[in-house]
Amino acid sequence: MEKHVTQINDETRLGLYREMLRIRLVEEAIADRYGEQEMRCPVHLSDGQEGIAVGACMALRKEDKIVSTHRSHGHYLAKQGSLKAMLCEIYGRAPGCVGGRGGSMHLLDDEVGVLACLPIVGTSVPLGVGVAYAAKRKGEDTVVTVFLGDAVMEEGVFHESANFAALHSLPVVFVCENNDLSFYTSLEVRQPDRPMTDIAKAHTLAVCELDGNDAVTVYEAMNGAVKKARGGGGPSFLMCNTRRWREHCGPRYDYELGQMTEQEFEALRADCPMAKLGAQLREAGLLDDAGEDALRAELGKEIEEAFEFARNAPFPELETAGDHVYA
Amino acid sequence: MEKHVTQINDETRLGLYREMLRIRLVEEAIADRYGEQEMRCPVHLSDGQEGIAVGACMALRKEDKIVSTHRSHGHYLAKQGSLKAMLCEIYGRAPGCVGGRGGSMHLLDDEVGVLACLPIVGTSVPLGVGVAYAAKRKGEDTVVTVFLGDAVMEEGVFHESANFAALHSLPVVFVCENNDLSFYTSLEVRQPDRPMTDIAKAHTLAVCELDGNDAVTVYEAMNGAVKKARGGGGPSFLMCNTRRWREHCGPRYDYELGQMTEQEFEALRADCPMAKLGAQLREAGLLDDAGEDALRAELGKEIEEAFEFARNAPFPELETAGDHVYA
Amino acid sequence: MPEARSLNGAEAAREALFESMERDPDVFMMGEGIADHGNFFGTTNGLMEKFGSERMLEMPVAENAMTGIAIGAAMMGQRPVMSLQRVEFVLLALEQIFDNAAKIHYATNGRHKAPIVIRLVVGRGWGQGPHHAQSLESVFAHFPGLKVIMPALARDSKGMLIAAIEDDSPVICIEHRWIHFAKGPVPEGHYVEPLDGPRVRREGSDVTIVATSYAVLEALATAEALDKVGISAEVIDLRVLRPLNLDLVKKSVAKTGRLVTIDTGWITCGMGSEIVATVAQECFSELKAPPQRLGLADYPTPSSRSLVTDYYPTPEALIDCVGEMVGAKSEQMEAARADMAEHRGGLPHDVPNPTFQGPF
Amino acid sequence: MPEARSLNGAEAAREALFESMERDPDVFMMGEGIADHGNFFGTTNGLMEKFGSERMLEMPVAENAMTGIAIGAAMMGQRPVMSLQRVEFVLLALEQIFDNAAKIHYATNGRHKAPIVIRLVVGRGWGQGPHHAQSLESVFAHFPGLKVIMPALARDSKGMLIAAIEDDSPVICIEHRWIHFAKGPVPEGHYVEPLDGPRVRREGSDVTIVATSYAVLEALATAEALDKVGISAEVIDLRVLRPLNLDLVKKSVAKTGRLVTIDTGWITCGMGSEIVATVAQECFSELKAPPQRLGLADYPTPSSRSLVTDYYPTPEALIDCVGEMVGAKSEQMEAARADMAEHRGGLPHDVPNPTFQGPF
Ligand SMILES: Cc1ncc(C[n+]2csc(CCOP(=O)(O)OP(=O)(O)O)c2C)c(N)n1
Ligand SMILES: Cc1ncc(C[n+]2csc(CCOP(=O)(O)OP(=O)(O)O)c2C)c(N)n1
Ligand SMILES: [Mg+2]
Ligand SMILES: [Mg+2]
Repeated sequence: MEKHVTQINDETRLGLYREMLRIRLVEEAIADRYGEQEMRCPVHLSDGQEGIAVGACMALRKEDKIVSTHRSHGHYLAKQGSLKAMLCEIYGRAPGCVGGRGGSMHLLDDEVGVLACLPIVGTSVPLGVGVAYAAKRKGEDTVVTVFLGDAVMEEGVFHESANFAALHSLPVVFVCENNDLSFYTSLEVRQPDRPMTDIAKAHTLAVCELDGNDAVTVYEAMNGAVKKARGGGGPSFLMCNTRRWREHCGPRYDYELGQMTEQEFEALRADCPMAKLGAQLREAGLLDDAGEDALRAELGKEIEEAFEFARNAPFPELETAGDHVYA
Repeated sequence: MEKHVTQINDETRLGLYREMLRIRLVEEAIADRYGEQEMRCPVHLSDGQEGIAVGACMALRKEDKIVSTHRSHGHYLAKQGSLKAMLCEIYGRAPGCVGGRGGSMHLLDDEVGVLACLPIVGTSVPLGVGVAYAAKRKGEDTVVTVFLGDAVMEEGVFHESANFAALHSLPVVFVCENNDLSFYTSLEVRQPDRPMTDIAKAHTLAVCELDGNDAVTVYEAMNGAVKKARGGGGPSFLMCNTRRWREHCGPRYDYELGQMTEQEFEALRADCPMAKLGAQLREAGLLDDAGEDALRAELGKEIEEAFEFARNAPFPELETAGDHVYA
Repeated sequence: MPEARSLNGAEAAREALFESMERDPDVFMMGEGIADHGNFFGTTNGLMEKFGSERMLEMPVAENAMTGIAIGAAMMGQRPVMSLQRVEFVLLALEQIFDNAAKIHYATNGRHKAPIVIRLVVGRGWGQGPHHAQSLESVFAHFPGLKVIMPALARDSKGMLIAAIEDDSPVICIEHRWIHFAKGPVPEGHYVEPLDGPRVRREGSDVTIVATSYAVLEALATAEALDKVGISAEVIDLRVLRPLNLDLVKKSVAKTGRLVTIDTGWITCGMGSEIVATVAQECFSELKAPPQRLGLADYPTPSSRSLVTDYYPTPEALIDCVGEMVGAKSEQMEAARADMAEHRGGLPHDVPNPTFQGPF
Repeated sequence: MPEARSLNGAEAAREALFESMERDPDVFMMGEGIADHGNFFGTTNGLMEKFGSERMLEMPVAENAMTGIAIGAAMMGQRPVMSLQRVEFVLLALEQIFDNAAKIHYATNGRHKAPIVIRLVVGRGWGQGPHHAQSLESVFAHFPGLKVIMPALARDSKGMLIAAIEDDSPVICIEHRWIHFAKGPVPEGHYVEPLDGPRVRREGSDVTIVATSYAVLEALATAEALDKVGISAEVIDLRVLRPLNLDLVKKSVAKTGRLVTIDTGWITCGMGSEIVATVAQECFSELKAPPQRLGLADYPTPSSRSLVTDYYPTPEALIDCVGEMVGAKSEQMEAARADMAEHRGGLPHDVPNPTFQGPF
């Protein structure tokens, strides 16, 4: 894929940092409170992977669309989905983004283009491609980003969808979050030993492999892919390597389950997308302890308020449970 | 893929020719008699594509297995499936290979390793891979050949199956008959512009693209792939370019439907796998008019007898229609 | 409503597609080989010439993504009409249909819609065999959120398909190949036959026959034969299988006290089970005799003509079933059978009418 | 038969897998994350250690090919036990299941067999939502050639799973998550609980309750409460949904004259429809009251606990239904309800018992 080196400005870099920190704090707060058993739905936390969500979504317009997976908090928040609506959804409350009908695995915020985050592996991929097809038909210049995990590359529907997107040169960017895992199973147990990007290339997607824990790199690559898509240049595939920190589903860190030693975990966690950008910002004099504290305080307040809101929000009325079966 | 140049001997070359001629004559006889409305099931004829069936199956042992598609007559016959059982099946008679239960799209001959020919596009692909997996588990040195059309490359299940075959280094040879068509739709309307072999390569299959209308080439490539598979070297993918001559389903030639002009059709038919090898054999002094006549007479007799047999065979008893629902 | 001519089901469906595409630029067709010389069983003649390949979208052979793409496009206001030559091809796409199409409106709390139509053809015909002749309507009808329709009359083939295309919910339209051959009056121009429930196609007082799709045509013919021997059958065309509105059926059973259902698919867990169960539950005291169900024999569809002789529910089976129910004399049943035989004019059992040239 | 200890359903299923793998080297497990720390809901503890990764085969996330591969291997004499954490994942593989697994024996005229077991877990639990809590047994039960089982008691979780693995036909085994928690006597060692049909779990004379899977446990508890107020319910555990043998149900209805079914899935075109239809057809004159069906509310499964309060069939709904059927007095029903409430000890409606720690 053509390399579009964007002169990334300080504001954007700070923005990336801020958004990562926001997602991190939200996920941590969810993890902290999960044991209260008030969030009665599965949660697939994404801390450790924020660089991708934030880098990719920063390159998008508000009108651009995204679709995502079971692990969608980061994407939803990075695309500026309403935090309150998300927490209400997880708490099963009426102001939840889908009124408590879906829980954490069915986030949505039409206002900002978060169209569908769905739990069945691969299921949202053709939806995203169909959205792009509609945009093309209507002559709109919307770009659709399809977030997917590495396991999605194993599902037939990915290939079918990529084939169609390439055939019709659709404005789609596939952003693959390769965290090496599906549940707790490594890539090497699931796919033959070759760069996954070969698959995308074979489908004639424009391909770029990058460090998903480097938000700036993701942002720059995404900028290129989005520009290409918007200009009618067709679909791209960004393979973003990363690691998730917590258990597949739930609040515990992976090492707490005995999936790895604490040392191994710490080594892994050392490659933190937030820490990485934070260090650069500090070096560049854009961030210091006071700035960080202020940011944390500001975000912490927002998050605290959103949790308060969600915990006090009404449950949906039982009588509405049967509404909207048919349009 | 490593090139295994086999010193192909005269006997084998003559054998290839004979088998092609046999398939050709069978398909022509089916087409001729189809209008009688006694073969009351769909038929997908394969004349024009015999080079692949024959070249591939000649490289297999009797114990080796094949699975195939809706267009399977050639594969079935080349693997030495019983002609009588096949015709009986098409005529819906009791001695049919599956007792008249399946018709032309459900051929099978366990004795010679024709395991499953099935009409749903792609459906037999994972079956073949599963058979290979069983062979590997049991330490058998059977090789499984999976015949597939170019449209199968669009179905997700192909990718899922190839991924697994590659991951476990299974003894599978995927033989893709690329006749450019699915129904009457060209490849270019269905897939982006790139060599289809890229897909197979991306799945780490050993890949070879070749002239499917050259039976000797197919045989040689197949020999290499089979040797590799049998030796534990894993799966291969042979992309064999060809064209079918008749309508997708039924007895008429494609031009008779107005899909192309008669001239275009004749140009296409000029690249005939049988004529190609025939000319070589004649040049090498291995075949002459008398030899050809003798061969045609011999095969014609066999085929005539088989038709006679099928047309006079009993229909299956109605009372048996409900047998074998459960094993 | 404009004047009616006589068209067959395929021509009627073609007019539905034509009218809908002409009226609404968001309507487009998608599928595999939808504009081939066979014209999708005669339902797409001339549409490619008229609307071009953008709106007659030839798709790769990939039903799962195709369905998801249709849903995604529909979420953005498009109205795709996806058409598959056999019901079975959509088995690859059931995850998209059951999880996304059926639930998207509900699971987004009413925010999204998926106004897609999926046309599926039941491949009854010569030697189609186990993988090409299934029907499966009750499988779709199990899922809240889907609408499931099976037109029988040519008028419905057009009017219900237009209604389906204009519906904001996903509609599965199952078309039996043999209704494509059957002629009936079809109004010109745009009109809608609402997806609101069954219709009484023939009034009667002794027994209620609830049939679907091609079985409606057979039931009507059989009802004539029964009538001649003094048995009066009411024939109800089920039409809409989900959401299922059985008011008319219950009313009819209240009158006749007897119920026979005819499934296009297998009986076990079929539509007939649902109808009989509902009637047993809600018309308990009105029933004069145990309700009966007809449908496919309980095994996969064999290919050979000799094996399918009584695989599909025959007029004879219906005569026997009704006759026994009303306590008819054996002479009556003989006479009705003879009448049906005459009506078919000696056609073999695997031929719906002389225009049929099978097998594809 | 060896002596029984008390195990929960998960431990019982684990023993079935252990025994089967130990006895027959052709048996192997396949699936996604089957040996993860959760041990597939506790049903695979220690199997990886004992049998190794060759026989605890971790698969790529590709359910359609996985199923086809299982069938292909089974054709060659292997006995794969494919296990998926949610029923929904298999929606991607229904073409393989309906066309190949179900039909291969029939369509090869008895030549091939597909002795596979597909274990599917119904994800009832906290906030699982629309894509993770479906059940779909009646969809599978529609297809001749499949066997479909739903064990309820721990003894069956083991014995029926062993029977399924030893069966030469493909078996769909639907396991409700909540039966994994329920304890009951389970014999040691190898034994088989035949896949031959329903069992009477409690005798009674006023009403026949046919329940499946977790609903059996609830029905038994409810029957106790009904008993205390003088209503005698016979509880039948359906166990085997295809092939469906309703002899015992008919016999029971002949005695009680009343029938209530409880579906694990949606009611429309569900198992209850089939059972009620068959009973209406074959026990017509024995029925004293209209048969009734309970099951899921007719919409997708919402996530929020407030929305599922009466989504699943509750003991209260069963008490009301039976009470009305037998003409019970309101005091009786009140008392039974109170008894059930006490029995649950104030647990919220979304918790099956105190060991349950949800949500995954
Ligand atoms: C079709 C399907 N199969 C299996 C699952 C179970 N499942 C949920 S998440 C998951 C892992 C997916 O891995 P990946 O796509 O890499 O995403 P990650 O969890 O690593 O973010 C699996 C197998 C599912 N939800 N859907
Ligand atoms: C899943 C599925 N989709 C569609 C069809 C209809 N169909 C039958 S054959 C065929 C064309 C397949 O083309 P290809 O695989 O290239 O084989 P060819 O006919 O060219 O030999 C199609 C689309 C089918 N049988 N199964
Ligand atoms: Mg992953
Ligand atoms: Mg082709």
